[in-house]
Amino acid sequence: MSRLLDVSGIHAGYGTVPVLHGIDIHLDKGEAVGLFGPNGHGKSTLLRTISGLLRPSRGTVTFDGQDITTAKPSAIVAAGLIHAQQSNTLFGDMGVEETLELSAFSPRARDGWKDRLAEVHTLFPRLAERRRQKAKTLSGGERQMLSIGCALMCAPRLLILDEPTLGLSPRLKGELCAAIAEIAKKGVPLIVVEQDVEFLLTLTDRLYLVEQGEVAREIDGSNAPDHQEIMDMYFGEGAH
Amino acid sequence: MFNRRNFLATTALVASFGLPALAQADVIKIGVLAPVSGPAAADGQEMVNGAQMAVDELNAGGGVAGHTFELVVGDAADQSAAAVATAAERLLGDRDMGAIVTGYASGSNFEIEMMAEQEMIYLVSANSAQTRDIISEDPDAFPTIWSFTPSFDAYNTGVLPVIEGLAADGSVDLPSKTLALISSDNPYSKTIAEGLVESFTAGGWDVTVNDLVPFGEVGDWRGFLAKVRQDPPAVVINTDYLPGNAAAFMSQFMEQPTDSLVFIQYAPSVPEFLELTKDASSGVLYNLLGGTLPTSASERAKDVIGKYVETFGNEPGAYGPALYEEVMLYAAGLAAVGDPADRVAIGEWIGQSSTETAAGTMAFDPETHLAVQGEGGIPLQFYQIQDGKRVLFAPENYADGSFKLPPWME
Amino acid sequence: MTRTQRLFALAALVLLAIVPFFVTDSYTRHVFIVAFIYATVAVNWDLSLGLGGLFNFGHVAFFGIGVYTAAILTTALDVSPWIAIPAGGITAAIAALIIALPVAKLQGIYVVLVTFAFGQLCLQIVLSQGDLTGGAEGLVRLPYLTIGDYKFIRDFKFAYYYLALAILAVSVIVLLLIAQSPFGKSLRAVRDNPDYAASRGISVARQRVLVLVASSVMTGVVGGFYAIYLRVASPEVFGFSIATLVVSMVLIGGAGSIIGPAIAALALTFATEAMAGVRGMEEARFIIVAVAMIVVLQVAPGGVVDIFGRLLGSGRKT
Amino acid sequence: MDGVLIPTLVSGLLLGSLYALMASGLSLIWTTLGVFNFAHGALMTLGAYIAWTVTEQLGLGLAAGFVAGIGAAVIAGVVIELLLVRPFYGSRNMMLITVMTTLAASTIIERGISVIWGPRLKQLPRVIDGQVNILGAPVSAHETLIIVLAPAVLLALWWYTGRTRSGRSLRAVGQNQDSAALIGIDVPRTFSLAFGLSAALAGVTGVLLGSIRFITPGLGADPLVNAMIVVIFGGLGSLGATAGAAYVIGMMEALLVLWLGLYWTPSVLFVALIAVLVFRPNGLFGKVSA
Repeated sequence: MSRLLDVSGIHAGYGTVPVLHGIDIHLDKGEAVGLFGPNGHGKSTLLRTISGLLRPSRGTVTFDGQDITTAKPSAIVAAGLIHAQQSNTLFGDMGVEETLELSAFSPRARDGWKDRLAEVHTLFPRLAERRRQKAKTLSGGERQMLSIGCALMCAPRLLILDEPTLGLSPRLKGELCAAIAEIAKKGVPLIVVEQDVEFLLTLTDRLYLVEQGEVAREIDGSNAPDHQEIMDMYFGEGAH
Repeated sequence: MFNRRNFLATTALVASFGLPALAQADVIKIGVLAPVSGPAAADGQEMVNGAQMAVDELNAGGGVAGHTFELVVGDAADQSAAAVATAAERLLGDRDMGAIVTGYASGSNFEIEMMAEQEMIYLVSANSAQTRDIISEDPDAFPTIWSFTPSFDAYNTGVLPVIEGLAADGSVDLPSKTLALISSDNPYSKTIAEGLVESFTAGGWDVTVNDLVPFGEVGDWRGFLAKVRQDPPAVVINTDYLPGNAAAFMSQFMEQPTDSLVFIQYAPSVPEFLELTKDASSGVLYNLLGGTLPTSASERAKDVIGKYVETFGNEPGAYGPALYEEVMLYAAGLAAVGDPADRVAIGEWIGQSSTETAAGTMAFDPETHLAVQGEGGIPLQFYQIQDGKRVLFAPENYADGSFKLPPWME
Repeated sequence: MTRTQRLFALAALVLLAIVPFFVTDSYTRHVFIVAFIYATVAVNWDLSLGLGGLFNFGHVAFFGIGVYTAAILTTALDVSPWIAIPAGGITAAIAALIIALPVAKLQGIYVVLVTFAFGQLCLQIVLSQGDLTGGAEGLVRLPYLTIGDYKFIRDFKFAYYYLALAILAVSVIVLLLIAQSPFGKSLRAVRDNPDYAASRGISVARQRVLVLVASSVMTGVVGGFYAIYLRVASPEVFGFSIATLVVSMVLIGGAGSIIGPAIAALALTFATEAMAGVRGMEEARFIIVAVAMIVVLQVAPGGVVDIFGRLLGSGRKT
Repeated sequence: MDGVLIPTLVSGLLLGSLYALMASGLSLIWTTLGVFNFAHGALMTLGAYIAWTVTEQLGLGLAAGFVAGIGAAVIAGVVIELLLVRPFYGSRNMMLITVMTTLAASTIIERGISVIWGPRLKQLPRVIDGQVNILGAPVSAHETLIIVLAPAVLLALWWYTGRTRSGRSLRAVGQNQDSAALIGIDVPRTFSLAFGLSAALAGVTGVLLGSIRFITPGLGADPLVNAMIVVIFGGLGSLGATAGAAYVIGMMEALLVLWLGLYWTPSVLFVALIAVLVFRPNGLFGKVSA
């Protein structure tokens, strides 16, 4: 298998406040990887660094053999690395259909955008129903669907989803998890950040536990933890 | 009001180190206090040009009484009190300063008192109402301040006789004695408008519309013109002197002209007005007090304007020649007195003088220190624009043409 | 404010206080007086702009209101100029209260726009009430200051110099005290962290009203002084060019530092005066000031006072 | 009353058109970058001067002058964005700092124009001579052109921002920069695009204004103030709100001139403006909550 993404020794933060302290993760072609860990420990910061929104102070990010550490976000998107942000509000005053159309922005994504739009509509029939509605009038779940839909419109070669089910009702959450599993089945490499580790375990091949801006533990099929262990990882040993 | 002699007494002690006294320098500085930057820079730079032309000419002729001259500019910028006062202080602080000349520096002429305190020669060429108000209370306290602009009273009273004269000799047929007038809210325009209303009503005329616009750029005159068109008067007068506004006024009047004479204060005399309004302004009337005479009517004007065009490549407005004449008059005073340090004597000599200038005969009224208007003084010149040219039609002794019926009244 | 800075300010004050004994010509003293006037406007503006983070674009209107208060009181009502000058502070404070009503509720750019509109409105009122204000021509020959037989216009600006310096010194001291008071601290806290206000239950609206009024008083007083000193009130005081010049002083000096804008006011006034003596530089000097402001904003957003602070090795505490 | 009313309405329409052209440029930058460009008026002036130089001095004709004038404004606009706005992205007081830097830019442009072209008045020839009769009121053809052209430009702008990819990207960047970047929009380039486009609008306004008014270094100063009133009224939100406010103000101004005279109109407009902000802090057509 060949390396698709290699993040090595990343240090990054906001202003003078460091958040990431030399984090390493990687992903191979055709792989799906999960990230989890307590809030505020750098998962979103890591994703922002990968997608170019944040420039790391040290370390490198390599995508498909190319160093993208200092590349502009638009260039990273053009290369096919797509990041759907946590609780993405997208463009509140823009219509659903319009947003999806616009998302096929990079030259690579423009080819066959109509087919991909049809795929998104099949995956999320609700987006087709709401095509004229403005994004800000959508419910939380619909917004997540739109966010993932937009990411798919970008023709991802690697799709990063940041807590796609955050704050959703169990029913909607189920719907979204199924859709994500569908995407994974089509062979799109995924990095998914989720609090629901059990969902991650069913979806992905490997998991990283991110704590204090570092990878605290890497989990793959061989050392899969049980439920109690996961709870411990989350809340610390003394949480009970 | 302070008195000059009191002033000298109270300051005698400090004068020894404070009062800039003119040293016996070979080079006498002449200050131009003018708005050379900011919105009035067009006027200000012409003032500097006029003065520079005079200085160069005097120096080329070997100077006056053993002295040559150097021009120093004080920028009145946006004409704020601070800017004018600072520039004036700078010029006044220069010990070699012999005289300061200007068209105008501030709108209020408040700097006159600063000049008088230092007994500085200060020759002004605008805002004569303000000059008169400051000086007339105690004219003896201002021996060095003289205004090249006569009283604007003639602007108030001079228009009606000329228009009635045109009607009387059959040049124009006035169907009624009605006047529509619009003015801008600045002292110059407003005072003239009030004077015109007074003089026309005294003459038995009806003022059918009397409007005022705020001072500043006015791009749209249609509100006023709509009223004019509802009830066309015999005469339409606009005393807003800004050329841009006047041009807009004229072109909007011409969209649907009424059978009226159109008179605009000052603005048509600005060189650009003609270039830019082109045929739209043909037929319009205006008058000028203390403006440069037409070259056909005055040898002196022809000479000065000719030199100006040759030096700077464009026709001057009123301020170039005026500042030229101011410097020349100072030089004549210096030649007569001999000592540049005796500024009071030079000022008093100027007050007594009577000189032929490009604007007419320059003599001064001892009560107001303004240039004398009328016979033997500065004439009120009446012009009509005819096919892109300015034609002086009154008074007759300076006339270079005659009034023609405006094209829209034919 | 550190000990070094306090010493520096004191030294500067002493230095300025002995200047008139060495500088005897009226022109240089006049330039100092004008610089003190601008400095007073600038440091007071710094209270709302720098410390309060409130972009009050109408600050110069407070100055203009002071100018016209003094001018109208002395011309129309024959009030002594000694009373007319402080009266400018009172009317300016009333105006500040009025403008604070809409400003207290507004955000960001709307504060800029509505305070700008306020300045324009003042200008329109002055222009339209010509009988009282003299309209576009302004009011001239205002009475000058006297103490007994001592006439302030007869001493080559010796007394005016000290009066202007006193107004500036009082402004700076009062503003430094405000900056170090609990009120000043809460101003900075809210400026740096808007959420802080909510968590501490600070009323931002009340703060804004206070800061506007506090910054208007001495601005109005120095406006009154300006009118009496130059003996003229004309509508240019509401114009854009004074506002632009003074705000460049605040930013070049260092917003929020109080001392910085005062230094910048002196430096800029003398620098532009020096350039005014050069033929052909009349427009260019304004360009140079604008460029200087941009450069300072890019290179040293803390202003020159910050650069000095770093050179002196004493961290700036605002 | 007809004889007065129709010309007044035409005046209102003309004023509204000019305000709409100017204010839409301001609003475009504001909605995209959150920057209020105080140099907008100066860009207008620059456009007019360049157009004058090419048309009158070089004698290349009005069409070339228009293109050059608009082009110059665009270049200046992009340069302002690069040098005076871009360095401050993400800083705490970006909105306020850019008010200052663009104000400085306007000083530099206006004073620079005065140095280069001198203070004498200039004027561009009119695009069309002659008159048109609108409902019995004679109006110059050139002004009619402005009345027709402004809505056309606004419509084109509306179509551009709503229907084209780059136009939509402008709106996307204005609404959410991060999300825009994450679908591959080059945000800084979009900022330049917004400035360039806005400057083009300023240039268009400048050359149109330059043939009905005299061109002076301060040509854009008064219109900028008016455009500011418009955007405050409109609420700095959408293009539609801005254009609507422009025509409301234009009509208000024309009717106020008719009823109160030109004299009181500016004061009444300013009072109305402050009143609107007291009761609707986000403008007349703005959203009620921030």
